[in-house]
Amino acid sequence: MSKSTKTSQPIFDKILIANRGEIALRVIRACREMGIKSVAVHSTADADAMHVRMADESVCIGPASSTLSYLNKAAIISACEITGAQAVHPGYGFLSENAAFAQALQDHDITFIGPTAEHIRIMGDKITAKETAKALGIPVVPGSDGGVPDFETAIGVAAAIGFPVIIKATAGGGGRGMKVAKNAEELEIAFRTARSESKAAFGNDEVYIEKYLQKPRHIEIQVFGDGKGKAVHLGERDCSLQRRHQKVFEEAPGPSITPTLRAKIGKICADAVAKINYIGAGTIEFLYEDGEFFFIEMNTRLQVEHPVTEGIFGVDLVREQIRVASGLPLSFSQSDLEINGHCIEVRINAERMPDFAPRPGLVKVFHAPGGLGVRMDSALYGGYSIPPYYDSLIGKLIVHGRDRPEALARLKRALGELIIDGIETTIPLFDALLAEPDIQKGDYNIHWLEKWLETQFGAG
Amino acid sequence: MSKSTKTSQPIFDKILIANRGEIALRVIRACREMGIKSVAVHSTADADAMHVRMADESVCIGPASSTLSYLNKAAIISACEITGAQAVHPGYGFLSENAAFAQALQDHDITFIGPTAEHIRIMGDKITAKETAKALGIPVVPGSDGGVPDFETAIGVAAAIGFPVIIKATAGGGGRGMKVAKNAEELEIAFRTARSESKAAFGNDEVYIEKYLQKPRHIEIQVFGDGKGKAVHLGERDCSLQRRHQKVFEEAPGPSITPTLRAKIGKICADAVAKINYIGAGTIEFLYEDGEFFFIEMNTRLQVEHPVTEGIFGVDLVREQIRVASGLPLSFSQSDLEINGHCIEVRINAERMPDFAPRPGLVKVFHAPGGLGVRMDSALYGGYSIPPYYDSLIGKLIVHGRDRPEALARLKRALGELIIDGIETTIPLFDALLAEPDIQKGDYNIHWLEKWLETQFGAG
Amino acid sequence: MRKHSPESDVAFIAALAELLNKNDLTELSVKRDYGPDDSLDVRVVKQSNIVQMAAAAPVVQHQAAPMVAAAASAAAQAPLEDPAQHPGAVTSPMVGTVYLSAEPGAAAFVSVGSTVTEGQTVLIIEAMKTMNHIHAPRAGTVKRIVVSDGQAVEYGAPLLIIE
Amino acid sequence: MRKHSPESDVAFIAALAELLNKNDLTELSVKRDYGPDDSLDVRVVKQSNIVQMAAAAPVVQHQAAPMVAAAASAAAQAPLEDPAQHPGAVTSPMVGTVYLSAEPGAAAFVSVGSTVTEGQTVLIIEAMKTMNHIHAPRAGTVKRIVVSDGQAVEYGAPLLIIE
Repeated sequence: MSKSTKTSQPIFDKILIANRGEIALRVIRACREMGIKSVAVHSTADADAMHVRMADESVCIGPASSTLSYLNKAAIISACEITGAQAVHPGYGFLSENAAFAQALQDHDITFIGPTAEHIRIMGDKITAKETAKALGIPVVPGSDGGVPDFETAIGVAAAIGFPVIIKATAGGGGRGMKVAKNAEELEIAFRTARSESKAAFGNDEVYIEKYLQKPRHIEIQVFGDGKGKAVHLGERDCSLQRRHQKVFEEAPGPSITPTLRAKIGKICADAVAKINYIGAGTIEFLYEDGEFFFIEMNTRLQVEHPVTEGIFGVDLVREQIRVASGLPLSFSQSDLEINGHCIEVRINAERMPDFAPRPGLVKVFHAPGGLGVRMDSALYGGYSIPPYYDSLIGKLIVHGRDRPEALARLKRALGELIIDGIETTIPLFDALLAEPDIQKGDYNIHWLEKWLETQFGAG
Repeated sequence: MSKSTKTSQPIFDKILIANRGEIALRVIRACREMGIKSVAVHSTADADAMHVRMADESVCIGPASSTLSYLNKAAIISACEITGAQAVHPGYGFLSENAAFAQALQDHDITFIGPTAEHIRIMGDKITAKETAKALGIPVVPGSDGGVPDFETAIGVAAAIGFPVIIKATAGGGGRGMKVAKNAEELEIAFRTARSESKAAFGNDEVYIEKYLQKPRHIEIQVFGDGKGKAVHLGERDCSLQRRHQKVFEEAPGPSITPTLRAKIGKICADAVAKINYIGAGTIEFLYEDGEFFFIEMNTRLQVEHPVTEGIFGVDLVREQIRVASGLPLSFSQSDLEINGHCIEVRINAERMPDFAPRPGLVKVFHAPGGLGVRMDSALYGGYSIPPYYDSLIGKLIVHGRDRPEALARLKRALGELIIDGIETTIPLFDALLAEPDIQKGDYNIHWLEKWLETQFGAG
Repeated sequence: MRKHSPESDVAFIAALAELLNKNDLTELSVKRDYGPDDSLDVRVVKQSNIVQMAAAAPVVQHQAAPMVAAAASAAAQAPLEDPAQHPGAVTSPMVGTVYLSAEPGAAAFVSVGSTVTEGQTVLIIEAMKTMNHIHAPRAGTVKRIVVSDGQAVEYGAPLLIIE
Repeated sequence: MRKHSPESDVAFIAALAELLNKNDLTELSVKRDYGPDDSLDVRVVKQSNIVQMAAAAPVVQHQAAPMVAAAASAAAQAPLEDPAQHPGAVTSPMVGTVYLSAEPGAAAFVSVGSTVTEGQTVLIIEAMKTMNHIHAPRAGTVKRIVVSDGQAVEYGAPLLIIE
């Protein structure tokens, strides 16, 4: 990275952050470094929260319930009006992918730091998102494009997409009517069984066929658009280690992704968002297996795990979001973006192991790890009481190393230094994971963690 | 950086750290990441210190006085013997540049993680250091090479080295007998005055002539040798902001150093240390003015400010010290070393402003800054009582940015987050420095800080 | 006269300590007269605030630091000190701008000393270009008006006190 | 009227102190009037060590974390708990290895119950291949030998107790 970060053009004077916790702090930090005033909004339960303490101004927007506070569009817009904030950063979660909120801000002449309401809407709907992705040249899971009337058609579809395939009930759900076939012989039985099961379960025997992924990884591509037809990608993150679709450990670059693969899928994604004049940060999520990517969804916001991308590229994604939202061009081009080392993030949640039951409460002592290659993003402080009303994510520990082994060693070292006394956290989970050969080798997929938890504790 | 950090060769099992405070922690962190056990030594005053808590083992080696503890060679060697430590990392200060200690360790078959006793000895003596530097092709301050008998010789010397020059008493010191001449006319008067002043002050009128540096910067080059004739340089650090020869603010790359200059002086330094089979980390300090470098001294150890070099090159210098001390080759070659962004370190001392009086005592609350590009190296924790017996350095805040303005903005932001409650620190100094246009522009020299302090507070 | 034994005193004091802990109290004083010559005077203290001290500390740190600014600004926007704790306080149900009269130049809805009936409009809060009438939650006398005309208020900010 | 004995008062106060600790209290005051001429006034205070608590916390954090190992290992090398505080403790003036006898197989310099004179060698500490004789700082009886033969000791570690 060598481009200047200086801007001569005027940018916002004041930004309101419609969020809480570590991501609100993250945005306040970027604002402060850009010389922009920040306004925190908070519920009555968060009056003592770190984001309120760190912001230049704060406004209480409602009671503890997030429906009445952090999701309260009118209160947030009023808070902009009374403080004179010209833009709103939504963070992740809450209103970050709420098209109506983006629209309402626009109607009030307040800039939403994120994509247009239209893009949020398109990507917020599973079906239009998939159609749009397909139309933009993003690979989706190949399948029959609707019901398959008979076995002859099924054989044709399966041959076209390649085995194994999965047969699913059009009316189905919950695993019923779903059959996997590894070859043509299995397909015949599977097709008939699936149809009869579907008939029995849903009163409708229509089935469709899709490629079956056995051990896919969750690979997501970070994209960034300037809203004027230019866009770049910032490589991938491997977020396969999930429990009940909640990511717990993310890394970049992905242990299974080669530079060629990265360049190829990255270009597809960057071109796609450029084509629709996408503005700001976005993440295109894929299932990845055997060198192929299959679109899951697009998140039209900053991701929790964005720091691993920041770490390997040395860029500040929130600063970049604010820049493009204010009309400035991207501060980097694709050729500026070079990967430097390896980054891993672990999510520290206020949860009891091994059942992940939320454990809010008083943090008596908080001591962040220090030294080379360690980044801690957390809104904790000694004496802070974690309220029980919100997400249990209380911190993200991000480490950077010259390569993956160095990053893993650093993660282990940093976890040993991190002290969060008074509550139970997911720290022991990561201590245990780091002892696993599969984790050390980077050999895991989206099923790995739940299987491991089951083996270790008899519970997913 | 792309070289692998994996080592298949055996390295030390256990290292003793003959130091305290943040640098002891720094070494323990490197040990932990390399899977090496660490032994902390400590005085009775440091029983509760963080380095004792963090090490795998600890040995009390003496009473509070450092002469009887951290400088107690016999106690440290005994501590190696009773714990089975195979190597000693001396940190900086204390025994780090003590040739007798390096020798004593060698005599006891314990590896000193640093250069040979011989190299320490050569560079520890001002005169042999300068002679060695000169012989190795390192530029030194040009001058008359001894006494100048008459004005005609003086004119010749001055013409050869270029004006301005300074005339100094051979027997002198403390500024007496010192005269600056900007041109030939001034030289005549200056020469005669210096001689008569020298005669009056020291009873000896012999004077010598040197090039006079008006507003030099303190620029130091980081070198690293493998002890087998290979060496690299890791660019420069600008440490011009000093008070009473104590550095307070360091940055890399130096705002005044061009890539061409860096490559040139860097190669000279790397070649010089390669020629003498230097092993480990070393720093060659220069005064720098108008594109020219003049040798001051060489530090044969890790510097306090090494993290700014680590930041821009993405390497771990302590890991590298341990590697080469164990006989492994350097993990990087000159061509691997590419500068990435800009790094600044500020030294947080337990000192009262503006007179820098030491202020040890109880740290009631310690809260480290977090987020992107922030590194905190500190042995503080909430409830720690800083003992009055040692150095007042209690932490180093290091920030990294894509460029200097980004690093400066990040420094300001991080200083605002850092909380050390209960004692006075130098944090307000940096808040004030960051508001200075000269600091923002990088326009300072070795006199700047003392002049600024005088202007601000009427005291240097 | 039966004297109380030290054992029973200890049990009594232990019960008090437990009570203190269970109820998160910080101090408990008891004077018990068992008889003319038999009294017990107990004071049990727990310096809790260990953590609050730590918690509060970040705010008082740097004089010029942004945290103070945040705290100060929050305080300026919502004077939550006294009036909010008052049992007669009417607090703001929304974020917005207060108007004490129906239109510029018109008489204020209420002033100190006014008698109000339940449901009577006491002021207006503008939020998202909408004028929201704030009604008296109960009948009484306006003892104090905490906000001024045109002032921005956050959720929960005290507006006026009716007793 | 039976007066309370000092012994029972001490027991009472000890019970209060225990109670204070068990309940994490910081202060406890009791005034007990047993009768006209018989009253007891006790105040038990514990300097809450707010900071020590915080300070101590890092050590107790992760069960498996290295900090515990460090603490444990330090403790193992130097049992500083009781003997070091003992007024009769002889502590190690250096880091090294303790030998209780002049050479392997020889009789120990002293054993528990030995009477020693001031300056008498009580054990040897080997440091840097040198055998350092440790002398009794005063005459007395060896009450306890804290170290064992061949044990490594750090500076200040208690060696034996002479009374």
